[in-house]
Amino acid sequence: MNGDTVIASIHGEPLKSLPHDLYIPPDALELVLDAFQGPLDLLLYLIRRHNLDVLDIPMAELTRQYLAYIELLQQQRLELAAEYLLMAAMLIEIKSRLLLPRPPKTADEEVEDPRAELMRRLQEYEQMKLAAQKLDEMPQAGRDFEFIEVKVEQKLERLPQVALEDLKMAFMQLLERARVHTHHTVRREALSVREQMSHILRSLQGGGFVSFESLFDPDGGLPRLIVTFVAMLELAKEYLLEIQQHETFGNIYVRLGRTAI
Amino acid sequence: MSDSAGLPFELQEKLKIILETAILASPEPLTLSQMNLLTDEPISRRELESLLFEIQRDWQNRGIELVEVASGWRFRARPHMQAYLDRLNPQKPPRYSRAVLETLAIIAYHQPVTRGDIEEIRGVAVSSQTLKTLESRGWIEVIGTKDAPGRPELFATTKQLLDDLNLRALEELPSPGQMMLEV
Amino acid sequence: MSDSAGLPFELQEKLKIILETAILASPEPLTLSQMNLLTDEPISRRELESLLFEIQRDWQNRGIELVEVASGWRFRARPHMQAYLDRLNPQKPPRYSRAVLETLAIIAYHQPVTRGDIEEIRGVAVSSQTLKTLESRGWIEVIGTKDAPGRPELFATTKQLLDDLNLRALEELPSPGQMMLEV
Repeated sequence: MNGDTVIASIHGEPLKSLPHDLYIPPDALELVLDAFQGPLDLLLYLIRRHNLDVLDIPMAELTRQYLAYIELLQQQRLELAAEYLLMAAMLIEIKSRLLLPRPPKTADEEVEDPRAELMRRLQEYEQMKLAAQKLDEMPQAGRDFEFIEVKVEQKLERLPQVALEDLKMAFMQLLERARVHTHHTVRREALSVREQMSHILRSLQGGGFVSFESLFDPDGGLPRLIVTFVAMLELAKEYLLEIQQHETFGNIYVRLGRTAI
Repeated sequence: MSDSAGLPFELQEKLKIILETAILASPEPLTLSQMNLLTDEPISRRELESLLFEIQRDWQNRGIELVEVASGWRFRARPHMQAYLDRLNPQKPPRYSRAVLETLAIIAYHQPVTRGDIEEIRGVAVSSQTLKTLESRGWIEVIGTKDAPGRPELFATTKQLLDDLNLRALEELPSPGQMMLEV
Repeated sequence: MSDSAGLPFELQEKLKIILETAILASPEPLTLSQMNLLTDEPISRRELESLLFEIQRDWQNRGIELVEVASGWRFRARPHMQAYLDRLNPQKPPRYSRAVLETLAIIAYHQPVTRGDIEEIRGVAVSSQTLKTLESRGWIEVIGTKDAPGRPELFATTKQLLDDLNLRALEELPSPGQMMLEV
């Protein structure tokens, strides 16, 4: 291998030769660059890479490979998180405990495997690592599908509603005030006459003459006829109506008073 | 007849589904040129519009409609659905001022009345805005002028008011005599 | 057979249109109790669900579908339409980093957890940025503090996460137990 060829660049530092005596295939460097999620992730990588059994880890082998990586990373002056060094110490500790002679087993006491805690953690981490991948593979709103939201037209102007109660209250307040100002009396006109007055004025809006009879609604019953007649008289009194009869017993015509047009 | 009849039926149906989905999923109105990105083969503007008209027809009896607005095509809730949508998002309904309500009450109970009549009963001036509010709501109207100096306009209430109050006739307004007893 | 068969056909059709419109127009999933506000007469939960199933059927060959998620019912574009929608909006949202995804997985499967719990499982420190990313997406939230020194905050996932993954409940997440066997 040509020592001058840059084979990789780690954090901007050119890497010109592969370190010797490492069980690291050249492509593993890319993974180093890719940055592991932490020492557990690195250990899992080594275990999977070399078909080691996560439930029966050969500690000597794993420790050697792990330390080799750490050494490589340190040679490249990569800033190592303290967790990596802590893990290295832990691996060495487990390895050395395995080398020590085991105390004789007692009948009711299981001797704990020094690797047990590490294996539990590796399993737990791997489980979450896979869970993360599965979560990422699940269809996700905004990335893999869109939610539908149909715009509602800019809100129609909301009009205030008036209830009968509101009108009644407003009028009651007026009556109250009227009672206080005794010089001013609010009389209630016969409503139906008032309404009929408005009705007649409205039906004369055209301005022309209308026959007297046509203003009456015979189907409305006698009270209605009387109310209409009274309303007409009331309007005539206020010069809002002009009533004409050209001959005795002739047709009577009605139109808006000239002032009411 | 539809102009998109030129396209094979299968393709038409497929394009309609894609267009409908894209317009529904788009937060902004979709332009015809954006829609052109959705078809694998280029299709003419006429064919595109004809597909849109067909989608419009498909939705014609639904609560949502496809409309063309200045910046493209979009779906929107039909205005008459607003009442239902409001139930999900109840807002405090706006209210009329006391001046508006009292003016309306006076016109209802004393019609036909002039502005002067209203002012006399209320004891304060009636602003033009108050009358305009009631007029534009369709609740009062001018039905003539009074034979008096200045020929003041006469106001009366409309059938619209009765409809909106759910009354058949003005007689059904609560009588103020009764109200006095309740006071 | 449909359970809403109990309702008169006319009413069924009217309610379906109102429900469809309201769900389409709602920015958030609609709950059954919100839907109850939309009917003038109260209808049973079974009738309501049966109407929703019918709407689901009406849409079965279209590009959008009615789905039930954790916080209610909503429409979504079917995932196979995404390829078309992406043509209109080629900017894909960035994928989350492994740190973010692993943190999310730990919170989802071990909730409620403290930051310390997450760090123990991952074997490395969890950056504040990672948690902030998930919080601002609305996928995790602090639901309390642990009764331990320093009273660390307890994190849990939100309904929003389930909604965004088109799930109704946490149980619908792939089981981590199954994953154990694969190890």
